[in-house]
Amino acid sequence: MDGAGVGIAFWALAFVTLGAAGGVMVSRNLLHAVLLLIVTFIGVAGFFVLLSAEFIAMAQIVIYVGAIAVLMLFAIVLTPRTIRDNSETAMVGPAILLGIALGTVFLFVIYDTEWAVVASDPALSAEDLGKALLSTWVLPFEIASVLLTAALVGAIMLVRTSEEEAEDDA
Amino acid sequence: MSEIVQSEPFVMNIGPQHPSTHGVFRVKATVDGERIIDAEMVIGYLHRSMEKLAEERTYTQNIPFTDRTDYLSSMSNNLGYCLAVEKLADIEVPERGQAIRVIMAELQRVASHCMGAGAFANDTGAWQTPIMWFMREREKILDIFEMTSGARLTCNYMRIGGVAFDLPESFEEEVRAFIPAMRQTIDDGEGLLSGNEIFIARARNVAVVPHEMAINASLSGPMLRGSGVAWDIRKADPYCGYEQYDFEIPIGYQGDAYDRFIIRIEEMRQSLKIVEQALDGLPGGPHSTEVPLALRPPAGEAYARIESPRGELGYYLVSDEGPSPYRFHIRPPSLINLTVLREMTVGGSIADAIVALGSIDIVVGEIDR
Amino acid sequence: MATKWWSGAELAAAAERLVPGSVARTSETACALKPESALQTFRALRDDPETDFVHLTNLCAADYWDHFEVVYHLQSLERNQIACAKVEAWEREEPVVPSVVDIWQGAWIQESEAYDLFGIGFEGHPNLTRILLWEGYPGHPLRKDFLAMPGGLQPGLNEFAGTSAKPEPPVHPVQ
Amino acid sequence: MGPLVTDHWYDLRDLSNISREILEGIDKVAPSEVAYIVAPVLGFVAFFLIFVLPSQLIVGVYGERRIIGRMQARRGPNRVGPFGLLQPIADAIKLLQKEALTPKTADRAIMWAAPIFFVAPAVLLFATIPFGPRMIFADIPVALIYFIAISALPVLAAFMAGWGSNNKYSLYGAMRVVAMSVSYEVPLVLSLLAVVVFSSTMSLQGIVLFQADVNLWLVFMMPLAFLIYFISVSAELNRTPTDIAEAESEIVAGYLTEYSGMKWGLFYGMDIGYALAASAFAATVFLGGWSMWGLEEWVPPWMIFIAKTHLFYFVFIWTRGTLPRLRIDQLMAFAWKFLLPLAVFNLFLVSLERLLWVENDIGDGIVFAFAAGNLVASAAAAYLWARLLGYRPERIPTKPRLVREAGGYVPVEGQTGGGE
Repeated sequence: MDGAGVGIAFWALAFVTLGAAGGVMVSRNLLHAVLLLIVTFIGVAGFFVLLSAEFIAMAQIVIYVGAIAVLMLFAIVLTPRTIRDNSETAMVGPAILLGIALGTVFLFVIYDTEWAVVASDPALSAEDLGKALLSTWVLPFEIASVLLTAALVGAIMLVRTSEEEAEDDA
Repeated sequence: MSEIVQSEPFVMNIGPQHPSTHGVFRVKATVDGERIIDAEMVIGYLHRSMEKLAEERTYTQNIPFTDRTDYLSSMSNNLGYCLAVEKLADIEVPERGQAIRVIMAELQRVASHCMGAGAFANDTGAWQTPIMWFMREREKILDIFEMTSGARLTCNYMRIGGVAFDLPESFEEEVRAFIPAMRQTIDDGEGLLSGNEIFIARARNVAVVPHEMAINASLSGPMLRGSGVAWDIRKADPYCGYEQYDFEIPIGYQGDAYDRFIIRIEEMRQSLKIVEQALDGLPGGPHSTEVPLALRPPAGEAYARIESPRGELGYYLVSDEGPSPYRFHIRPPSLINLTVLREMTVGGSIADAIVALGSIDIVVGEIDR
Repeated sequence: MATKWWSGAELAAAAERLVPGSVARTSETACALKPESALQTFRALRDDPETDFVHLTNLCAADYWDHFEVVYHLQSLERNQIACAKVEAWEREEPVVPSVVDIWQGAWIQESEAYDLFGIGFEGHPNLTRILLWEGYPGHPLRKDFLAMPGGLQPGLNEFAGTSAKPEPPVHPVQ
Repeated sequence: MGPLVTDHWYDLRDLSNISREILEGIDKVAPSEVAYIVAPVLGFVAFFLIFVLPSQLIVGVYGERRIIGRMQARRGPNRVGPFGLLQPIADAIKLLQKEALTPKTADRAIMWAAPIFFVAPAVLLFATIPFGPRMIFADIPVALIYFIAISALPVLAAFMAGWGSNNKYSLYGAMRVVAMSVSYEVPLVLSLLAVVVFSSTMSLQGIVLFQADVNLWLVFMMPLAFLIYFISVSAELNRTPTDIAEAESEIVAGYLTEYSGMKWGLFYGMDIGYALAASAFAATVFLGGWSMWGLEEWVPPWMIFIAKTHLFYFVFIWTRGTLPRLRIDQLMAFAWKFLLPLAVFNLFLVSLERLLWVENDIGDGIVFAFAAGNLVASAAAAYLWARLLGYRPERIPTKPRLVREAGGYVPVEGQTGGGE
């Protein structure tokens, strides 16, 4: 992906994503924060498209926007009214300090490593990803699936109504 | 809900402006998620206090009131009131008058059930299609009413002692042309809905009223017959010569919304059968007896009842030899059928509550009088 | 085959047989029961297989100036017979009648309506509130003296004459 | 398969020739940036003329109302313009000049943003759908996942609308739309996975070419996947029989209760846009896209494609006109207990056949045998699984009992009225 359009697209996306990320921290209403977080996720997916890694961009949207954002929305909607506003907490001071510390670490890491700028972008097609996943990386893939299944079963057990209550629901 | 996922119930108003409360009727439902914990009905939005007004008008002047209580079956209301006054004043109605009354009451039942069954299909979600078919046929009935009585909805056609005017000439062939088309529409409507799995899933086992509760809660009409109780005033206490006609009463299996729907559909077919038999044997002679305008029935009380499309419609009249009734009470079948609304809706979801309300087939004019 | 309409006397006989001394007055079409033993009589009428009045079709009230009457039309589906029973409440300000809600659940709405429009208290009624009118409504509309204008004038027909006063309370119609 | 279409600009069978000629002309004359900007504009205008105008306006708004009208024994719009064809424009103008209310207690920002967030993905969905051999906006290799990803966005917009309106009915609509879309996403993805496994490519152009090569549409190859796709998509789009998010009879208008004016108009218009996008996607994946067993050499391919889309869209209209609506818990149970196992079974069956086909290197004819086998296997699986879940339709009497005499309770003897 190169040419004039990419530059424009990159800066526009960067502006949108960082703006939304800032909005997440600043916004009073928790729900506004989650929606801005969704805009950030979409912005990050846009970056993946710019890096011509379409599969990961689509995966990003499906997983983050499609599932995790909905999960967060449900979490917020189900919490009672009082906890829902992003109000002032005493933790603002230490939070800013921690933020600055993390920021410096990231900046140092970015400047320290020299990025191997790839001459032509490798055709990372879904097929190679699939083959890689099921050949060299098959172990983490299986472990991840077992983990997800366990989480699924756990969730169901958590919410399952007890036996006799389930009877009168049917 | 299990003890981990805690959600506190809140009150939700279904009505008075709501697409499927069949008029200005409100259900204050306490809801926990989708399940209804408590349902309390709020009525009275359409209360015109007819019973007070009727005490200041003569017996004949009260007839237009009865059109406006159950505005979906004005002929049946007129018939009920006239029977009560005739019983009070001991007036004989000629043969032809009774046959015309039967034809009109049964046509009105078909028109009312068209509305009831169609609205019920709307509540389960078959949006507008079945009700449009039924409405197309109901229009023909209303045209027939307009041809005979001059009005489509509030006909004011029956008088004490018979009917206001005799049947126009083209009445018979108009009705005979209408009956096969109506039968075809009933089959279409039933074919579209009764066998449909989604309709069965939405209506079967929903809002079940066991027969003991139905009798104890003094329900009547399709509500009572839905629970398997074979009680129809046209058979139990025949009026206007119903004993001459051969027809059956449909009764249900377990008193759920689905049974009440198929009963209303079947009742339409039976009514068409009665209309045909009445038309075949239409006797000649006068259509009504002469009754003085300011009728003064002897002192006493009388209670007469008919099988209106919604149930047992009764009129309790007390006369003190004055020109106007001393006490005029209407037994509203829709209101009394609502006694079991709480038992039907509590425990189910909001969607079931709407289906339950649709299966009772209420008319708010009759509830609030 | 038609419904057998019980006369006042027949109902009085059945009531006396089931609960002796429960009948106050009988008239040609109805039989008035004593309020104190009314509940017991109604329960007996419902449970006795011979009378079998399981279906309370109609319950309404009537105001006869000197007393209120609550009219019950009881019906048996199996035996296809109907009878009319009454309970009278003589005090004008606070008329109280025993509530039959625990005998027939169908009475719940009809008694609330009678309370709403006539002001008859039904003791033993689970939630006796006004259903048709709103809570703060002054007075009970269906009472005879509700719309009485000053000077005892009554709106209405008055023999089609002008607005002469309506005759004083009529002779008791049900005798 | 040789080049279907010549490169001359006048060859209307593939409209991309014209746009390529225009862009090359501009390149000769102006700097490259101008062509860069003209290309999307040109593409959008072409797309609007051949797809949005006939489908969205004529078939979507006008056609649906007329067809449903005819199903309900009434005429449908025929007053505005010849045969009522200008009805959609009249609606739009009416909605534009209506006031878009925002309740005082509503969350203004979210309620304002919801329609925008709802409209954007509707147009994005058409980016990867092939209209012709070379007529495609963006032939990316992951087109299928692109469709699934973008179709998750309107769910969030609907939730924003429902939550922002701060009204009990809207809250119900929002919760229902999210709950239902999440649980119908899984069977949808699994049924499309079966398509990918069989045609071994995720690019929609690749799937269409695969179906043209094998001369068999995937709808005949895997009828179960097609059925599951149809049910899941109608659930995602809130079309009857699964339109419980805007169930008129229960929760007034669901998450659209507080919307009026053009905000509501956007939701209404884009509902049809999504339905058309889903139909276009189904036409591409299951009904062979623009290929029609060789007919595409004579008839322009994009006409074939649009005809198939409208055919599929008619099925949506048909179900909307006739079927009643399911309850939320029945829908959930149906998705998890019935559709999901069948989707997994279908995926297993198709991958087995694919393995058989590729390993032993049999010719393309075997595909028809697979199609027949799949049809039987799918029917058997669906029937047995329904029986397993306790679904006995025949024990539900659809006629009441007829009695001649009036009397008390008539007990039900013999077959009970019970059953699932």
